[in-house]
Amino acid sequence: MTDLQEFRAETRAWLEENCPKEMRQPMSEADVCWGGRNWVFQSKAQEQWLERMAARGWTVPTWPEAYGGAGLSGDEDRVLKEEMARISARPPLQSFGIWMLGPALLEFGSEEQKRHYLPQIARGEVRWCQGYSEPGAGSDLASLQTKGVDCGEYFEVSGQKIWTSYADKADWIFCLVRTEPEAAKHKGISFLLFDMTSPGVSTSPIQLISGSSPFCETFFDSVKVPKDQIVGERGTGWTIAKYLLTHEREMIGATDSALFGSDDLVEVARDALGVDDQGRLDDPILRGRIADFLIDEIAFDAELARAKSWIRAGKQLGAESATLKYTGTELNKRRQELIMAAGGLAALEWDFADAAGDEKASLWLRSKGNSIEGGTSEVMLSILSKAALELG
Amino acid sequence: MTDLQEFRAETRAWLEENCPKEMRQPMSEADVCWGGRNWVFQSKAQEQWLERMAARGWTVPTWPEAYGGAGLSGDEDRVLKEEMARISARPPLQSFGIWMLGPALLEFGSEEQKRHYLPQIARGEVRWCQGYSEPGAGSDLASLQTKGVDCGEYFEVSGQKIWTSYADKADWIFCLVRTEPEAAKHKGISFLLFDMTSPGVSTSPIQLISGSSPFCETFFDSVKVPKDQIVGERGTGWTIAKYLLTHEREMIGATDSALFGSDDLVEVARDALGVDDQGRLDDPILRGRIADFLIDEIAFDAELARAKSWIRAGKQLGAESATLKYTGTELNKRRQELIMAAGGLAALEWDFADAAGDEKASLWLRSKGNSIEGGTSEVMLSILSKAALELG
Amino acid sequence: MRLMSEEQTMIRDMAAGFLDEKAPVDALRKQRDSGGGYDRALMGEMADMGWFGMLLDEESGGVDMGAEAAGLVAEEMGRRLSASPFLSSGVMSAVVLRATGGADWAAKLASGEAVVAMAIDERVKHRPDAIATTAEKSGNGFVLNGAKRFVSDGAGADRVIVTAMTEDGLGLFLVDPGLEGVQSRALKTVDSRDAADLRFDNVQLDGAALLAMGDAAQEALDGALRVGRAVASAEMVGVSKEMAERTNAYLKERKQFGIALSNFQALQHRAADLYTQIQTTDAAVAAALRAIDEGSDDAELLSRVAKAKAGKTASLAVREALQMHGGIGMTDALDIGLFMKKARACAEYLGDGECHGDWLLRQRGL
Amino acid sequence: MRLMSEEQTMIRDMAAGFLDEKAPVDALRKQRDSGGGYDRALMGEMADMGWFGMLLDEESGGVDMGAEAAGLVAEEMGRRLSASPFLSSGVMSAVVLRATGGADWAAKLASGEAVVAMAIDERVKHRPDAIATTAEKSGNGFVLNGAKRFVSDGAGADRVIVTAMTEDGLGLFLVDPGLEGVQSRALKTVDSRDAADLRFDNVQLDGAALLAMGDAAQEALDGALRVGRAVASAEMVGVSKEMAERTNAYLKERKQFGIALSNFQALQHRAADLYTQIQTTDAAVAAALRAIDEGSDDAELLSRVAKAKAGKTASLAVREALQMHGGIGMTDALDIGLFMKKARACAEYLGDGECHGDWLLRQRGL
Repeated sequence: MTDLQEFRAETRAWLEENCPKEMRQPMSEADVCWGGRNWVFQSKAQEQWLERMAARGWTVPTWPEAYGGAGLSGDEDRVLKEEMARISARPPLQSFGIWMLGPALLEFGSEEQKRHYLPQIARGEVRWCQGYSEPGAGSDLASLQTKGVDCGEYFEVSGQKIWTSYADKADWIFCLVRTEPEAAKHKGISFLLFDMTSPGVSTSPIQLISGSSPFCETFFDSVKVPKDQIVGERGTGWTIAKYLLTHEREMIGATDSALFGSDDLVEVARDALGVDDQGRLDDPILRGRIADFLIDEIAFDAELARAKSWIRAGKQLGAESATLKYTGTELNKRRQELIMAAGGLAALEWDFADAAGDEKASLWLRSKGNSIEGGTSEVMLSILSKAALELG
Repeated sequence: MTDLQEFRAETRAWLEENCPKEMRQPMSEADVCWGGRNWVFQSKAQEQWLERMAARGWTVPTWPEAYGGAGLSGDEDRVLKEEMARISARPPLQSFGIWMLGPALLEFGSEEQKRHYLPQIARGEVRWCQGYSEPGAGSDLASLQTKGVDCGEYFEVSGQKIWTSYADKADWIFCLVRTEPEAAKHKGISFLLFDMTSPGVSTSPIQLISGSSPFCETFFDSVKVPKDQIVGERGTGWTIAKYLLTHEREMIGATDSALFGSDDLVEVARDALGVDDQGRLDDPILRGRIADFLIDEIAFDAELARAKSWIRAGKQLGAESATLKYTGTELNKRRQELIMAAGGLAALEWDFADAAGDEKASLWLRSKGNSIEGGTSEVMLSILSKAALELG
Repeated sequence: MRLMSEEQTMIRDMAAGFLDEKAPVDALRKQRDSGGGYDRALMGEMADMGWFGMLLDEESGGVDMGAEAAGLVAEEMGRRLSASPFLSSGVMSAVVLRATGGADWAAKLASGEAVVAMAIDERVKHRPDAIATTAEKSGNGFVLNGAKRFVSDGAGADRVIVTAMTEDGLGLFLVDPGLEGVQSRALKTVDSRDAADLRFDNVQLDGAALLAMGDAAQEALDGALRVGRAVASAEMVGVSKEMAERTNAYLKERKQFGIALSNFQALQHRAADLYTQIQTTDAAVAAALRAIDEGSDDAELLSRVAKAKAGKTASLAVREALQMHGGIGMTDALDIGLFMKKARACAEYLGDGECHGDWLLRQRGL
Repeated sequence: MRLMSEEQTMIRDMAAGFLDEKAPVDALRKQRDSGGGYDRALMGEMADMGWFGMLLDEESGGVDMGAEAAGLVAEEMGRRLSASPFLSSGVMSAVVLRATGGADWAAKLASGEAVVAMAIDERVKHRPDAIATTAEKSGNGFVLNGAKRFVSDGAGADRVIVTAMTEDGLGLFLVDPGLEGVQSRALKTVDSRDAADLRFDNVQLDGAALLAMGDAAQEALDGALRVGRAVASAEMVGVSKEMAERTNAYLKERKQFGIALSNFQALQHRAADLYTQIQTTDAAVAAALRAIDEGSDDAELLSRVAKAKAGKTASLAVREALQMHGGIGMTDALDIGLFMKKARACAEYLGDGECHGDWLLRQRGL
């Protein structure tokens, strides 16, 4: 038996023993465990599951043990995921700390910062949010205006962020702030961490066209941020942000694509429209549009699988991540348009004031943001034309 | 009876009497009468028809009588066209002189030029070609390099033109030439007329991807052009060219659109693919693409009809001509793609060396030039974004 | 009948002025937040301006101005998302009642005293010929059984024109939704307008409820659908133009990377392409409205092409508007979402591109 | 079987080097101007390199490298429009002969001594299951009647594998086109390659002509189509990449209005969109080739998706190449027209997006 086979056997046994029955069921948005100071566990099982996994370092399996992880190799991590999937085990913890801040600290943080912040993330003790976008700085993120004035011991941060997911629920924020007003646009930004309960921080949720949302506007009015809460050097925040944006892009591009295509779309179409006497969807022209979409989607699934295999092999995706982001989000918009068309008049029934977010109309409207958040499709195309094609 | 009704009755009687039977049949490319010094009439009927119509001024019905026309009003002209269509009468004469040079001279020519050149055009005595594009000046036509050096009595013209239709068959050319090398790009161009038998003129036909073509490359090697053969002032050639380009654009956009859509496409599809037991085209997905196309095409037909009614009402089309050019040519490309798809494997049978130009493959390949000639689709969109939307 | 261009300008300007004041986008937003539907008092004012009688003759209290006039009003409504039962009651039901001699209810709807809705659809896609609802003869009257879906303005309607199969073919019935056996379920819809699902369980109708039967019924229904499609298309042209204009204004105003978005050629070309689509659609819709007023044979074809094309164009216009506005376009605080929702509902209602494209090909023997 | 990445690089580089020298685009142009088809001597050299035996085992003179290897070669052929009966003889016929034990002819085609074509299509669109051709039993042999259209490399083939219906279901027959009753009409085609229409009038086949019957025949045919689709897709990826690269180079070089076309954002975005389409297609084709080599259940689905997607992408690539090159792209002197013609023929051959999209939906019960 190879080491990996051994690892698989052990993992399987441990999961079998430790994963509560309730945590082996399909999960909706409402079942996600985000952790944090004010977290109220949905159930005893949810709490146990987090504790047991965190104790083993398996909330962040590839992070070093010193920082709350388990130091697993890429192969071991894959085995763990496969074994969890085998029993439909839910992820014990999700958070922007795991997805975003963690990788940034591992790459750019000081040893003290890693030892201080990472274990809190791994154990789900502190919930983080991300303060990047501003009302005047969308695609041109580097033009952000939130300023951090050097006051000796601390920066005094003032300004406004937008699109801060769960800012109203988060404990801490990692935030891009202009600390060097004299420097060139990209060189004056620092990457700061601070407590959302600091005096001067306030948040306000944003209502989307698809209904309520986790997004907030976040306001900073002379918030004091101690200087040891900067990640990397002063003025290097843009480098860290770019690193994370690429990371985020891959995640967004990869969202919502089931291998070998849209069961949801196919099901909606069959249920809503029925089939004719030849067993074909009884809206012959819409049927053609669906076929056209499925071809593009299955091809994209192949591309996504290839990208994942590259990542497993330790390859940097580079420009390919912009391709995935662009293609994946544009496809999802098409999928949702087709679902609405297939749903027809019935899909128009929808209550904005009471939208739960999983109705056809909510998903359709929400999908329109996919090609804006995490870098617009236009920005992706510009990146590709420069990075991959060397045009302009 | 109104004057117009009277005109209609007279016209109908005259046409009935004077239009030869042979000239009342559908016409192919090969049946066009272009006229000119070296023209060989296809038949006695073709010659008679031209003579009779020219004598009445009806080869150019709206031109003033003094210049070989009949001075018809817009309404009378429409009636004449309707009455000709009623008996399927062929146009007695087609030429770039009628379409392009005539309108330019009427607008910008001197009285002498009008009296000299226009009647020759009206009677089909001189065949003209148009010398605009150059290898280095495509969409950016104003950057043309063919130069006309001022030599006192005459300009000495040297350079190269491309896409000169029928240059190898034409008697004279109207040509854009840079006569003011010091002036700004758009202000240094003059509009010259000269004989294609002048020493120093040579032509070479261009083979297109769709087979042989009427296009030529045309070379000028120190061609002497007397100074009275300039239209308008020196350096105003660009104004005249722009006037004609708008004119040409409307014609190209209007080409190839039959009212209420593609009988050719519908027929090809039915013949090639057959219908299923429900009477529907037996390629359900292609059927949907055809439906989608027909909707766009019929809508465009309505737009074209509207534009024509505006022209009859004496309105300038302005930016609308760019819309027609863009939409009409892009639609024709789609139509030809669909015809090829419907024709399937059978449509692939085609002999490049022996292409007659009316095969499916020839029409398909030729259509690709529609969105390039007369101003590319990209140029149309740029014109519209500035002229109609005031962007940028 | 054919409007002079000064008449057109006058109708358009009056509609624009009135709606700017009384029914701008904010009015729909407020209506939505207080439960949807429309303002009945405002409808009365619209009726006072003659809008609900544009397709009725003077005996029925109408002003007989034709489909082109209705299209002009609808386009202005589309620009402002103005909510009213104009299309259902003032256009489609009016056409049915005019054709079938229902002059009393015609007069009531023309004056704004009553709302008459059309109950046509039974499936999730528009298939006006797929009718499972039946009306069986019973004495002097009929017994109605069946169900209709997504009856536009059906929740607040005083009467509903129902399509049902009789032993003599298609029947059109004017049904009081207050009758015993009628169940009405008001729907919350994506465009925040009035709509309802209706069920009929052994509803007893007296003889007077029958508006028309057989060929006459089919002709009246076809006429209403034809005008309805063309006027709905005009409303979508209004949506498209408004979205394109707002977007172009935003492109000029919004700066990224130090310059206005309107300087980015990729956006310029997309905006210009959208402009050409809107121009083409505008022409197709105008042709359909005119063909209807002229009683041309092409009216059926053109009204279907107009509906299909206007749906595609409005969808493109709202998608481009949202994408070009970026994140802020996703917020409910901006209006783009409201236009997007309207465009979707309007594209679906009375048949989408697939529906009419299929008809077009069948006509051609394909 | 699975190629290592160094093996892939080696195959690709060898193919590129060989074809650059022996079969660049100019070779196709010359071949076209002298009547079309391919150079049989050159085919011999390709066979010497093992290309025609990639899908055959060693007993048949093959090198057994699999579909992935064939795809690499095909992609390089697509980049240069290299003409040879690689796909028809070296790939599809080889797969049939391997599955049906036709080792002698397999060896001949592997060595380049013979060309074996596939006669599958009878309609203008690819419908391999619509077979009107019949083979009736007669003594030890069969009598073949029917017609096949657009047999790729059929004019110069030494043998043709013909699909025909027998009383025991589908039959695959190895037919000598020189037999009495076989009429072959060589076609001039848009891509200037070898193709023929074949007619069979009471053609007497001996028993040895039967390669397989019933399920075995169906399986062999399906296998050949599957590999054929994936390899043809790889060829279209080559066409697409070549067109995109040439176009991007042209954009950098060509100036309009004083600056290089590559600075126009509208063109940048279109070029980038095309790039993403090619990336996606490349991945889909690679997945199909690999699934075939791994004997995966997904191979059928993936090979159809690859074919549909590659056809769409190649069509986009050649259209964008032509439009972005402008007028000069319309001249035969430039190569774009040749690539456009190839892309069209290749998209049609073995089924287009409509064909495979329809299959996909039927699989899903739609």
